[in-house]
Amino acid sequence: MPDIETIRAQFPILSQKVNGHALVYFDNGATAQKPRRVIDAISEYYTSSNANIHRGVHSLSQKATGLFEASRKTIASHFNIAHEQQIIFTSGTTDSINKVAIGLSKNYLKPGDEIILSAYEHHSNILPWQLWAQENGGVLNVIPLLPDQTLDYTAYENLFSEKTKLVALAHVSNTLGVVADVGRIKAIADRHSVPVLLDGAQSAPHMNIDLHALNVDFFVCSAHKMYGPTGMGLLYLSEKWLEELPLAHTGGGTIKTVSFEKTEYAEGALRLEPGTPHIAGAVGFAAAIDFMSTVGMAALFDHESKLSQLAQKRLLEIQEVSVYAQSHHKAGVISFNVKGHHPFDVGTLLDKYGIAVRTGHHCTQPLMRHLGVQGTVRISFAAYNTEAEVEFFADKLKKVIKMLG
Amino acid sequence: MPDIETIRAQFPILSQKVNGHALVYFDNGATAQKPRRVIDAISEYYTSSNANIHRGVHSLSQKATGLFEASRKTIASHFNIAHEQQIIFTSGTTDSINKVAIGLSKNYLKPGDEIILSAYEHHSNILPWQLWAQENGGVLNVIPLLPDQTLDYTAYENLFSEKTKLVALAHVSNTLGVVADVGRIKAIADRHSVPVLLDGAQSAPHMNIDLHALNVDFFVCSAHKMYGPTGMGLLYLSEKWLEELPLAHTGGGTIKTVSFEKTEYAEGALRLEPGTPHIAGAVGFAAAIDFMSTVGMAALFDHESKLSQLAQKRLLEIQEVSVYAQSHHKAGVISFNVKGHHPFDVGTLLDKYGIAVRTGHHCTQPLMRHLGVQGTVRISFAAYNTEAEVEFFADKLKKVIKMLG
Amino acid sequence: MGIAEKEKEIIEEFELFGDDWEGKYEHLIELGKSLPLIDTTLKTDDRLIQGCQSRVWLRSEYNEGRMEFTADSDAIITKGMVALMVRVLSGESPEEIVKARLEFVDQIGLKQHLSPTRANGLVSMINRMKQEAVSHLKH
Amino acid sequence: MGIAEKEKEIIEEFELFGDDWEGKYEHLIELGKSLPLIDTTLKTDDRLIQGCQSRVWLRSEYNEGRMEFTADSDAIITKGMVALMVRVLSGESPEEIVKARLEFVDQIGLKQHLSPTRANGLVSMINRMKQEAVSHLKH
Ligand SMILES: Cc1ncc(COP(=O)(O)O)c(C=O)c1O
Ligand SMILES: Cc1ncc(COP(=O)(O)O)c(C=O)c1O
Repeated sequence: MPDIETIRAQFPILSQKVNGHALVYFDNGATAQKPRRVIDAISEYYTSSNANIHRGVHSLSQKATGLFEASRKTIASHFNIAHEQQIIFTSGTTDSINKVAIGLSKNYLKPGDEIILSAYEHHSNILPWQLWAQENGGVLNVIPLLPDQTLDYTAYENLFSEKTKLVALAHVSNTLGVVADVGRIKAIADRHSVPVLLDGAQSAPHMNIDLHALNVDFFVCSAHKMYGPTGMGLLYLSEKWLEELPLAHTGGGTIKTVSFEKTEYAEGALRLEPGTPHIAGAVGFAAAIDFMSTVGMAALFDHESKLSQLAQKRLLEIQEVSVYAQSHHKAGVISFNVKGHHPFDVGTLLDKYGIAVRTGHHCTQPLMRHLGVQGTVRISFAAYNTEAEVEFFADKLKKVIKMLG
Repeated sequence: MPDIETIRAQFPILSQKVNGHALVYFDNGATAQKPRRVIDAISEYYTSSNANIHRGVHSLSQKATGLFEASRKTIASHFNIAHEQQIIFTSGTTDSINKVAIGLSKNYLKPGDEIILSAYEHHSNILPWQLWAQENGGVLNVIPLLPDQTLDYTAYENLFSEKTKLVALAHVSNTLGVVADVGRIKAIADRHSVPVLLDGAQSAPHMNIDLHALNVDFFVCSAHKMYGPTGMGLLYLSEKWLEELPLAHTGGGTIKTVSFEKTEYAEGALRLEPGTPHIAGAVGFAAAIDFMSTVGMAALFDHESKLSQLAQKRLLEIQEVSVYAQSHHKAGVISFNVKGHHPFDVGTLLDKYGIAVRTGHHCTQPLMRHLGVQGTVRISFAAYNTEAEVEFFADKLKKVIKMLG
Repeated sequence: MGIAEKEKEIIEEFELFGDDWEGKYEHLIELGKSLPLIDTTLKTDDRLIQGCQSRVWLRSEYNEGRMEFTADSDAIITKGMVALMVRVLSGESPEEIVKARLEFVDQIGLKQHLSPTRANGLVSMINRMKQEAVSHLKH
Repeated sequence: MGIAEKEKEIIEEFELFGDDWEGKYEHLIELGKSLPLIDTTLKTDDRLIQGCQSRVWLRSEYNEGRMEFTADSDAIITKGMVALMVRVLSGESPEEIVKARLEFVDQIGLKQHLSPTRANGLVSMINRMKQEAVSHLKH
C-alpha cells in the first residue's frame, strides 16, 4: 500500500475545512470520496470521447464504445470473472436488486415460494422482495441474529424448506460491519439447490472479492461506495442466469430484430442493458477500480481493520458508549450509541468539529427494532482515513458527551 | 442567443481533430456534447460537495442534499412545473418508460387492454409495452404514417376503443424529426379519458416545453441528449400519478417505516427514487439546463430549424439523395439515403472527413420496415452547429457519393 | 412581550457567546432541557412530526385569541430549537404567528437547523404551528 | 501462394497509396465490387452474419485439404474488407487458416474496421471462417 499521505493527496475534497476544522470523513459506508483520477477520467471522457455507443460508425462513437467495453473488462478482471459479459451495468445496488427481483418474479418465483434474508438487511435488499411477496403471496424468512449480532447459521439452515427459492444476503452489514461467511451460506444453499444473491454494497469497497471462487448466482454493488461515480452499479450474473434471467427492463440496444409483433433479443450483457448506459459512469468506475488496485485490496482491508480496532478500543474506553457487534471482526464499519443521548445530537456536534459520521437507522429499520433503538452513530472507513483521525474523533466524542451532559 | 462562437467556445470537444479534420458533430440525436459548465459542475461536485443525501446530519451531506434538491427545482422550473416533487430522477428515458410500464401493469393495465403507439416509435417506447402485452395479453395499436411520414391523426382517432388505456408517443421522432401535434393528440385522448405518455427524448433538447400547458400525464427525457451527463433522466408525473403510480422499483430512502411484515412509504418524489440517486448527474443536468437557458429555447429552436432547412435544401440538390419526411417542419433531425449506397458506407466515409453522422436503424426497426430500407443516414443538430458545417457536410457528401461510384 | 421583542431578547442572549459555538450549543442544550416534557400519554401519533433523524411532538391550544404551544423532541438539540420556537410563538395571536418570519434563527447562527434538507422535523413543526394558527384566524 | 505471400502482396498494393486515404478506400471499394456476388438463393439465414450496421454472408466449402470461401455484404466497404479476407484465406489448409493472424490489416491502415466495436459483422465473419476451418482440422 502506498503511504497514507500519497493516498490522501489524491482526494481533493480532503483538503476542505468543515466548520473551521479539517474534514474527517467517516461516512464512507454512505458514499466514498473520489480520487482525482476518477474525477479526471469523467471530465476527460466528456472533453474528448463523448458519444453514444454500440451503434455508431464514426470515430468518436468507436472511441466511446472502446472505453465503455474496456471498463467492463477492467471490472470483470477485478472480480476475477473470465467472461466479462457477466458484468451488467446498472445505476446502483438498489437498481440491480430490483432488476433481479422483477426478473425472477416472472417465471422463477411462484406464489407461496420463500426467500431467505437476514435480520440486518438494508431496505434495498428487503423492499424489492417484500413487494414481490405482497404482490404474489410470497414469504420472507429472516435469519435471526445471535446475541453478538452475527448471523445464526443454525437457524439459517433450519429456514430452508421445499419452497425456498432464493437466499438474498448482505455480504457485509452496512450498519454493523459484520461479514457473512459466504462459504457456509453457499454450502447450505447448494445442498438445497437454492441460488444465492450477495449484496456486496458494503463488501466490494473493502475487500478482495473473487466472484469465480465465491461462485454465487448474483452479486451486486454500487460504484459510488467504491471511490467511483454516482449513478453506476453492477449486477454480476452466473452464466446460467445471464442467459435465463427474464427481462425486468427492455428498450433500445438490447435486440437483434424488432417488430410490433415480435422481438428477437441479443445475447450477453446487451440484452440486460436497455437504453443509453451511463458511459461516463462506467469509465469512472474503471478508474476507481484502478485506484483500488494501486492500494491493493488486501492492504486496504488490513488498513481499515486496524482503524476499526483502534476506534473500537477508544470507544470502549468511554463508559457511556456501547458498541454493536463488538466481538466480531468488522469490515471497516462500527455502530455505537452513547447512553442517554440521541444519535442525532452526537452527529450534529461531531460535525461541528468537522467529523462526518452517519446517524439514524441506516436504512435498516428491522435491525434497529431488533436492537431496541431509534438509531445508532456509525463510523466507516476508507483508504484515506488515518489513526490520527480516529484519535481526534475519540477525543472530540468525549467532549461532545460532556457538552450533552 | 449568444453568438455562435461564444457558444462553441464552451464545448471543449469541438476543438478536436478527427481524421485530420475539425470535428463536425452531427450525431446530436444520439447524444449531445457537454459544455464546460456541465463538466465543471460534475467535477466541482465531486471535489467539494460529495456525500450521500437526504439522511445525513453532517455538513457535506447537507450541502449535497441542497445541491440535489436545487437541481430538481431548476429542472422543474425549466419545464414550468410549480410542484417540483413531480420531477423524478431516473437513469434515462428508457428507465423512465420501463418504470411507468411496470407500474401501470400492476393495477391499471388489464389483460386485453390496448395501448396506442406510433409507427415511428423508438424501441425504448415499444419494447416495454410489448413486454407488458406479451406477459399479460395486451394489445399494441399502431398509429400509421401518411405518405409524407407524418402521423395519420384520423387513423389515430379511430384506434380508440373501450379498451384503450394509454397513448405512448414520441414527441419528436428520433429518426425523422417529425413533431407530433400534442394538442391534437391530447384532445382526442381526453375525449376518451385516456392518459398520455410523451417521450420527450428528442423534443426536450430542441424546444421549449411547458409541461403545465401540455398537461400530459407522463413526460420522459434523457439528460445526455440535453447537453447533460449520462446516466440521468427525468420522469415527470401528473399530480394524480405521482400519488397513484404503483412502485416499479423500491428500496432505501423511499419509506417512512419498514418492517419485514409491512412498509409505509413516503410521499412525493422520495417514494419513486429508491437507492442512492445519481447526485452528480442531477447537478450536471441542472447545469445543462442553465446552459440551455443562456441560449434560450426559442432561439435554439430557430437556429436548428435554419440549419435543418439549409441541410435539406443542400441534400435535395443532390440527385441521388432522398430525404424522409421532407415536407414536414422538423426539429433538428434529418434522415436521408443515397440511392444504391448503404448508409454504413456513407457514414464511414463521412467520418474520414471528421463528420460524425448516425447510420442504421436508429432503434426504429418498425419504421425502417415501413420505409422499406435497412437503415438511413441521420444528421441532427445542436446549439453549436453552424451553417458552415452544413456546407462542408454537403460538399463532402458529394465527394463520398463520387467515391462510392 | 410580542414576537419581535422575544426575538430581540434571544438574539441578545446568544450574542454573549460571540464566536464560541460550544457555548452557544451548550446554551441551546440547556434550553432544550428546561423545556417541560410533554406527558408521554400526549405523545400520540397525531401530534408526532416524524423527521428522518429526530422526532418532534407538538401540542397547540387556542385560548382567548392566543395560541399556546407545548412541544417535545427526542433529540436535545432539536428540542433546544423547539424551545426557541415555542418561546417566540406561544402566547401570540394567530395573526402575528402567521406573519412571523423567525429571522432571529439566522442571526443567532443556527439557521442550518431549519434547512429543509435537515430532516429533523423542525421545518415541519414550524409549518404545523402556522397551520394551526391559520385555522384560528378571524376572517 | 500461401497466406503470408498473399498478405505481402496486399500490403504492397496498398503501399502505393501512401497517406492518400481516399485512394485507399477507392481501391477497397473496387475490391468489394469485384468480389463475385453470392447468389441470392444462397443468402440464407445460416450463412448470414448479422452486424448491427452491415450484413455479411459467408459460404465455405472444404475440398481436398483446402477451404474455399465465398462471401458477400450489403455494404461496399465491408465487402471490400470481406474480399481481402477471402483472398487471403481461401484455398488454404485449415491448419494455416486457424493460425493466421491477419496482421496485414493493421499494416494497410484498415485495422479499425476489425474493431469489435464496429458492429459491421467482420470480426464475426473471421471467427466463423476460423471455426469452419477448425471443424476440418485433422487431429
Ligand atoms: C425518441 C427516443 N426515445 C427514447 C430514447 C432512449 O433514450 P435513452 O437511450 O437515453 O434511454 C431515445 C434515444 O435514443 C429516443 O430518441
Ligand atoms: C448493504 C447495502 N445494500 C444496499 C445499499 C443500497 O445501495 P445504493 O443506495 O447505492 O443503491 C446499501 C447502501 O447504502 C448498502 O449498504
